[in-house]
Amino acid sequence: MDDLATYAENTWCPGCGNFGILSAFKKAVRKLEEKGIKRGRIVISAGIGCHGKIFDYLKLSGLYSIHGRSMATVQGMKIANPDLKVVAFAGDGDAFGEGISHMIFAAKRNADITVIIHDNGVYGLTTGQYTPTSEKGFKGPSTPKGSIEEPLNPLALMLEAGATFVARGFPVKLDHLADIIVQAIEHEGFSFVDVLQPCVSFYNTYKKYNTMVEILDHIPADYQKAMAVAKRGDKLPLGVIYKIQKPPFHKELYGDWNPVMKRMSKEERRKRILNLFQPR
Amino acid sequence: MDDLATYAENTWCPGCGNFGILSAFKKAVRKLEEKGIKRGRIVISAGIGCHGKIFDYLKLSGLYSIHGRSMATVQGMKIANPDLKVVAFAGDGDAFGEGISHMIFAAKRNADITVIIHDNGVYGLTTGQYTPTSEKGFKGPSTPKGSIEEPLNPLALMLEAGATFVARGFPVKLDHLADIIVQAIEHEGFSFVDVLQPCVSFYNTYKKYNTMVEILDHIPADYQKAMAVAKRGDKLPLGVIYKIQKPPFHKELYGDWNPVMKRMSKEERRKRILNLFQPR
Amino acid sequence: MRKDVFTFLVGGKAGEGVRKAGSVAAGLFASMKRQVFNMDDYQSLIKGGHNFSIISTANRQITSHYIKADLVVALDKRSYEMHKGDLTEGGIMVYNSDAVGDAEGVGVPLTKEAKKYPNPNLRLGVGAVTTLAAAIGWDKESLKRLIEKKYPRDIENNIAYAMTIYEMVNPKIENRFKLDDGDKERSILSGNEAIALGAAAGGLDIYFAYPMTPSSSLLHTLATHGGKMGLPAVHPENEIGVINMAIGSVFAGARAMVGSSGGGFALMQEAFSLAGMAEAPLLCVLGSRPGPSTGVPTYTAQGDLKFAIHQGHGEFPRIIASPGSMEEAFYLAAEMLSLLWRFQTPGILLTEKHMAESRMTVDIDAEGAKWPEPIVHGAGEYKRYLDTENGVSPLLFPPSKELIKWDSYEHDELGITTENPEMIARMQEKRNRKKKAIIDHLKDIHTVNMYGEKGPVILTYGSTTMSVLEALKVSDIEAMVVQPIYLEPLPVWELERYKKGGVIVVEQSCAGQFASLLKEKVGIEPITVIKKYDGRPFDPIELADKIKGVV
Amino acid sequence: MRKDVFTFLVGGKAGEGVRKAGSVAAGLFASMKRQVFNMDDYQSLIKGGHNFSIISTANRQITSHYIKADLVVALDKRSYEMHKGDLTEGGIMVYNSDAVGDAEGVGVPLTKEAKKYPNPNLRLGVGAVTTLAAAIGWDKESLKRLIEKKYPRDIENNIAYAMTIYEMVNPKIENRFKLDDGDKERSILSGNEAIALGAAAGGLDIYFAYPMTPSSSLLHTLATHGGKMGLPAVHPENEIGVINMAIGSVFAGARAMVGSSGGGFALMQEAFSLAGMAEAPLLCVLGSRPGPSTGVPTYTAQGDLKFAIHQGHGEFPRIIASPGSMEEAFYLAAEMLSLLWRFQTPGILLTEKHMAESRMTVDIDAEGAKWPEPIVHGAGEYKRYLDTENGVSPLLFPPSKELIKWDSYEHDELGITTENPEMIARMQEKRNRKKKAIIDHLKDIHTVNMYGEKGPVILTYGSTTMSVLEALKVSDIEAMVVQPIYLEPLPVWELERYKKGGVIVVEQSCAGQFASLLKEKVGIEPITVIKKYDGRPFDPIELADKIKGVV
Ligand SMILES: Cc1ncc(C[n+]2csc(CCOP(=O)(O)OP(=O)(O)O)c2C)c(N)n1
Ligand SMILES: Cc1ncc(C[n+]2csc(CCOP(=O)(O)OP(=O)(O)O)c2C)c(N)n1
Ligand code: SF4
Ligand code: SF4
Ligand SMILES: [Mg+2]
Ligand SMILES: [Mg+2]
Repeated sequence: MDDLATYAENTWCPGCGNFGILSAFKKAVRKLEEKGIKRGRIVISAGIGCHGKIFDYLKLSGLYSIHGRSMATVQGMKIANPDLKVVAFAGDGDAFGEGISHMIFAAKRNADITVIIHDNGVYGLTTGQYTPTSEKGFKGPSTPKGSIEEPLNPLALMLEAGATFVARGFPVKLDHLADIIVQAIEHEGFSFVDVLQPCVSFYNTYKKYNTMVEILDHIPADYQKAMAVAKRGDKLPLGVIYKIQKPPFHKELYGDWNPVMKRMSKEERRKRILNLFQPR
Repeated sequence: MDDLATYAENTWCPGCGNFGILSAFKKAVRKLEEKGIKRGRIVISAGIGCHGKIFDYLKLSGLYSIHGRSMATVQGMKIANPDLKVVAFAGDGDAFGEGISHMIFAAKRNADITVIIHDNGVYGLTTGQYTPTSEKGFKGPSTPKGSIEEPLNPLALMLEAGATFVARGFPVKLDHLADIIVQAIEHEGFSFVDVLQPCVSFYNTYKKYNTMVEILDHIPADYQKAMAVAKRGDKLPLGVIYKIQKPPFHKELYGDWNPVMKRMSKEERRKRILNLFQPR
Repeated sequence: MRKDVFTFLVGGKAGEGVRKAGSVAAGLFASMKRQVFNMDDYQSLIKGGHNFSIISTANRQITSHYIKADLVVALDKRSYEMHKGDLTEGGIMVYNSDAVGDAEGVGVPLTKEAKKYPNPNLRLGVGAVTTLAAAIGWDKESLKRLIEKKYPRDIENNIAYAMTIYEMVNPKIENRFKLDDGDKERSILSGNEAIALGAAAGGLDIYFAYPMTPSSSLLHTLATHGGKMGLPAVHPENEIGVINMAIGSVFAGARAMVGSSGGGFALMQEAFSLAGMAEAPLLCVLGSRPGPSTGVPTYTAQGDLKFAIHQGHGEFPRIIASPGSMEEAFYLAAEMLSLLWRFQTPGILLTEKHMAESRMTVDIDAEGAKWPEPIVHGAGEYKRYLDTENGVSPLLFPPSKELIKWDSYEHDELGITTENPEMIARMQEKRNRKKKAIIDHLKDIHTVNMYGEKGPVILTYGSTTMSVLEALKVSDIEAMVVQPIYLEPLPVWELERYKKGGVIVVEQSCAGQFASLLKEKVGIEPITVIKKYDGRPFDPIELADKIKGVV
Repeated sequence: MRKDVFTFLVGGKAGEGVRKAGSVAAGLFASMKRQVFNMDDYQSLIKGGHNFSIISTANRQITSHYIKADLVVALDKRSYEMHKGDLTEGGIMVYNSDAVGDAEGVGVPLTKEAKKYPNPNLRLGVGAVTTLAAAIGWDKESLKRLIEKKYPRDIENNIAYAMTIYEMVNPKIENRFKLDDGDKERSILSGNEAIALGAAAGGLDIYFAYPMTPSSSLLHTLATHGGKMGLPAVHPENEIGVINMAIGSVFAGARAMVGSSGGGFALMQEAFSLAGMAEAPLLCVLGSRPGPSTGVPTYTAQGDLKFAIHQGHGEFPRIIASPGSMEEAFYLAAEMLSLLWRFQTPGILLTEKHMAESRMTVDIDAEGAKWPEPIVHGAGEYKRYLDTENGVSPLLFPPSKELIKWDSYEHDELGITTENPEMIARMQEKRNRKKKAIIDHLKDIHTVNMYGEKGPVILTYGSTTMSVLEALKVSDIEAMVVQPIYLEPLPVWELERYKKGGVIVVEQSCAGQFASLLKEKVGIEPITVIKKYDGRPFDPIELADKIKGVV
């Protein structure tokens, strides 16, 4: 058992793409530690689904949230104590079905959080229904004749919503993915990492992805180019697709305040309240 | 009182852009009638907000829904009885704050509904807070120092989500708006109409819009061009920005079935159930 | 203790075909015209872990599985360890010797043999079924026919594998258990299947749901079979989309149903209240699992009772009912649809994982299902919220020349928004009167099941009813079981007679919500509340012991 | 009937400065060291319609406005028509003759004069305040100072307008009402302001909300003033974002609060249950308005009581309390924060529009507010869900070397997900024990207000308490008023003594939820339930008559 593991029994299917995400994430945490970010400052959350189990497997503090809300959860953590580095793990169903409003707004307001999508194109834990990112025609128990909806493009949608860091990874390219995660967590602002995660039980995409992925050798020059990369259909480019600097939400909200670490004393707080009480 | 009006007292602020939307919509209904669509077949819904009051003012059947859900409501109506023409009125807060998930998925699945956004960049009825489409810096009671978020671009977002009909109107250009609405309702699939609606009480944009709007003389040739039009910052092009044909959701779901109008007799239904009961 | 029950347990990892084997075993007994009860215990994972399926069978109605099994087939070591103590007297443990090694019982190299074919793991379940067939004296020919029918994918290999295992296991356990044939062959339905079919028989037009255990199988059943009945099943973006679409469809005239579990249901509350205000008859199925929050997704509990009863802000009537058997689930789904359409208000069919997913032989006559007969508008000017004596206004659906306005705001009779104090009060009263009308109606129909004639009174509800009935049967306890089918409005008029005397309450809740409901609404003060809240349904023998401890 | 109260009513269209004039009038009385109660009646619209603001003042604590006014200023015709019957004996109607035409009372051309300046409509409120000043004998100089202070925008024109109106109206109503000065100048707070400040005084770190009447003003107050107290207010995309962010912030150590009304609250239920499972102390403010659904947004009701008590699926303890005055709202907000942090569970501060938005003079000492003192982890290995005697586990916040895991699934002591039956049962019991601990604690603190010493017992709660107290005062009725501050757990131990005898219940609900709660939990069977459910708060005189009708 390594020092980033808990005693929780791992119950992912053998061969699941989640194992690679777990390994890459641990690697990333170690690299961040080398760069001086103590692991106690890295705080996580997760939605409900196969992906969410990563929460139990990681020896990192955090809150195991509910389906579709981990990105709201970590926004709250960050605003409460901006000294924390917060990471939300989310499923594709989780993030783009149940939780899409939080995704779009986290991007829009440039919340300083990292969201890692275990994008397997399927509701894994509930036995394989189609999700917002499933191909049209996908056969699952709620669509026995094939899904009748076009998939969303997560990268393009996040770019459109205002994400300041957008990347795509693939667990088979483990070091590459780990490197993306390091950059995502280091980035000040909303970092979105879409991980192409094969689900061996319901949607085994190893072969398909292995032939389609292609590691980018540089970050596309601008938004337009990033969008073009995000929308490529022939290939699945991997790497950081977009990255710009903008003030993050919590700084726009209260500058260098910290609600938890700089909390006022009872006395100070009450002195200030008294001012507001003066009969006006 | 005209024949499309109810006895409900109109309580919009004098000068509100909603009056123009109401007039344009009535015009559109009359035009549709001329084209053979009986008004009893046009069924409406609305969210909660100033915009929603249009529900009470229109002598058309429908369901006055809750905040952010009118586009889900009308999807249900359409699936239940595809003979109906369904229209959802929504506010910008309504559609892009509370209800954004339904908007994106209605577009994605090409639900055969028309959504008309009374886009005033403000939560009107709750006294002027910033909304998802408010400019950064907008001062409202929840952002007394100015909003700290960038606005969403509704047209671009809907294009990205898969809308098959996207248009922008302006109530001052009343006939033009009415014409857009006619086209939107006639379009088979998801029709999105963003109406630039000045709110004289909290965000009076008449002047600004009057100088910025520009009527398109043709529908942009393709998706890329539509996107470029949607994102123009110098001008606010008016008209249909995008329009393609795709099978609507309900037809993909059940072909030419109609759950309400073709409902099976009790006997027929039970005969079919018996088959499913056979010990297997 | 009577010994009229035979119990088969198959345990293994998820992905080894355990649940499938259980369902084949249940079918096997049913094909012998016996009755069965099948409970699947599985974890929230897709492969690995520990699953088991228990099938108890008898030549009478049997309403629970039994933990102690006559025949256990352990496909992996964990199952062996976990269930080796769960054998009845004379029970046999058959285990996969490749996974367990050397141990007490009958070892069979299930994996080694399976490895001779592709997808060996999927084969193990076939081995379990084969073992069962041998143990109850089936010959190879019969077994072969069963395998052909139930494991049609890759038939050849399945049969070959089954025959090999049969040869190995038969000499050791051959015909060890003699099971008589029963009276007739019955269908086997899970609670969710019963609800799906019952609602369909009761006139359902459309189903909306977002997957959530233990209600997903309702969606899957209707997605698979709904089309044949002209009944589409729609899986939208989230639960809020689900219920708002459903309400829209009700406006358009569709008899709609939605389903979820606690968390998804919580998200539907705002629109549940909309249905109350708009007077939309909407049937909601709430399948409970241990909470709060995500809780224990694949297990059972009755912790949502008061949550269900008090759904939605503001005041409006609602009907909440919970079936006490799979058969009742069928009829009740139809009856609820009818009731809700009669009174135009939302309602909840409350079940638990144990009801929703356990499976049982049933005797159902679809003709017995109710069919909605709502009050519809005749001629003349239409007013959606016509203020009638019992509060119920006639319905009319688009397209129509009349104006049909449903409203989430307080409104006048036409459905136009109002802030007028008299109108507000009047409409509050109108909706409140519907509650009275519902109670009056319930007084005329069957709302409480009573079993037994004498002995102490045991009050219970939902799937726990089945556990109680089986416990009484197995231990020959004489008692009266009283099960309110309707929980809101609670049939106080039927229950009041149990106010005096030592009533026992049995439920699957830690807080004792059912007991507290009975105390609050009826004034019943039980002498004991037998509770279980570890996610597992009661075992009849364990429960019988608890009951005997009290009486 | 005693006549120690003076009531001023100003009515007009939204956008004519009615509410502002009401609040200036309230401030005017407060500056005379008098006490006031101010209720605004406004519709769900921005301009037009009919608004009115009533301010009743006395030289004693006054806990309600009165419908019948001594001085009415009607800015438009509708106000004139609506309130002309609402004059006390000797009361004066002053009306805007430009809008009303010729009528009984004192006509003043408020509009015509206003039109001499820009934005004439906004000016009308100044005219109303001027009229009041004249009627109670203020001289021009004092009026000028008041206008300067309260209408600082466009001061010159406001003063000029006020002086003109004063000249016109003074001769007709000069000094008609003599009001004594009172004992001391007090602040005026709405219930929402009191909660905002009370929570701040009680250690609040952050507030999250999405606007919804009648809770929006909590958001507005904290958005405006929170910064000065180091207390940010965040307005996210929707209520689900609100509560999940808030729970995230609690995990990070922040004392967080959220606020909404019924519909928005319904959307928060799923996460409310998460707070129960994760044991997150989260304070929620639920401001009620008439429901169900969108209902009547800008009016008042107490229809969410049971909905609040039964929030969230599954079983977990929660604390629900409702303040009976603005002052109590202040202290209770702080006390609730402390309690929730002590017991680590979510809770609801339940108010109504009448509490949230009405305004009243208060005497508050911030030092009296509680400040959270949660149990924190000392040294050694940390276990988030340490199974302690009373169920409460020590807290620890990141960043930390220790592992801090909060979980929405059922979990073990460390916070790792579990499906183990023993652990599930143990954790259910742990949380259930907290309920006992909460009750034990409540038994030691003040949980029920009692007013009066003899006479019949009147049970009420929330803002209705204020109506009842004022009704008794104005009609000299001798009665005992009993108001549970805590509603869940309900202080049964305090209320049991009222089981016998003719108790009267007063509440603003059609279904009589409070009465039913008292019956169910305490066994109190009231002789009468006085209800009001038209969206309007009780008028003390009307209520007094109803009470007298019973006693
Ligand atoms: C509100 C709510 N609705 C539904 C569920 C049931 N549920 C649990 S996991 C899941 C889907 C998970 O899919 P995804 O997010 O893609 O994760 P994966 O399992 O594929 O990793 C669903 C629908 C839930 N837990 N909560
Ligand atoms: C669930 C819920 N949350 C909040 C509200 C309160 N509310 C009513 S209208 C409204 C905003 C309306 O803004 P918008 O949709 O832009 O409509 P507008 O008034 O500008 O036309 C809000 C937040 C509500 N009714 N329901
Ligand atoms: S079901 Fe798919 S996503 Fe879930 S653990 Fe198995 S392989 Fe992985
Ligand atoms: S507040 Fe704005 S949107 Fe609402 S009615 Fe007035 S002008 Fe129109
Ligand atoms: Mg997935
Ligand atoms: Mg708006």
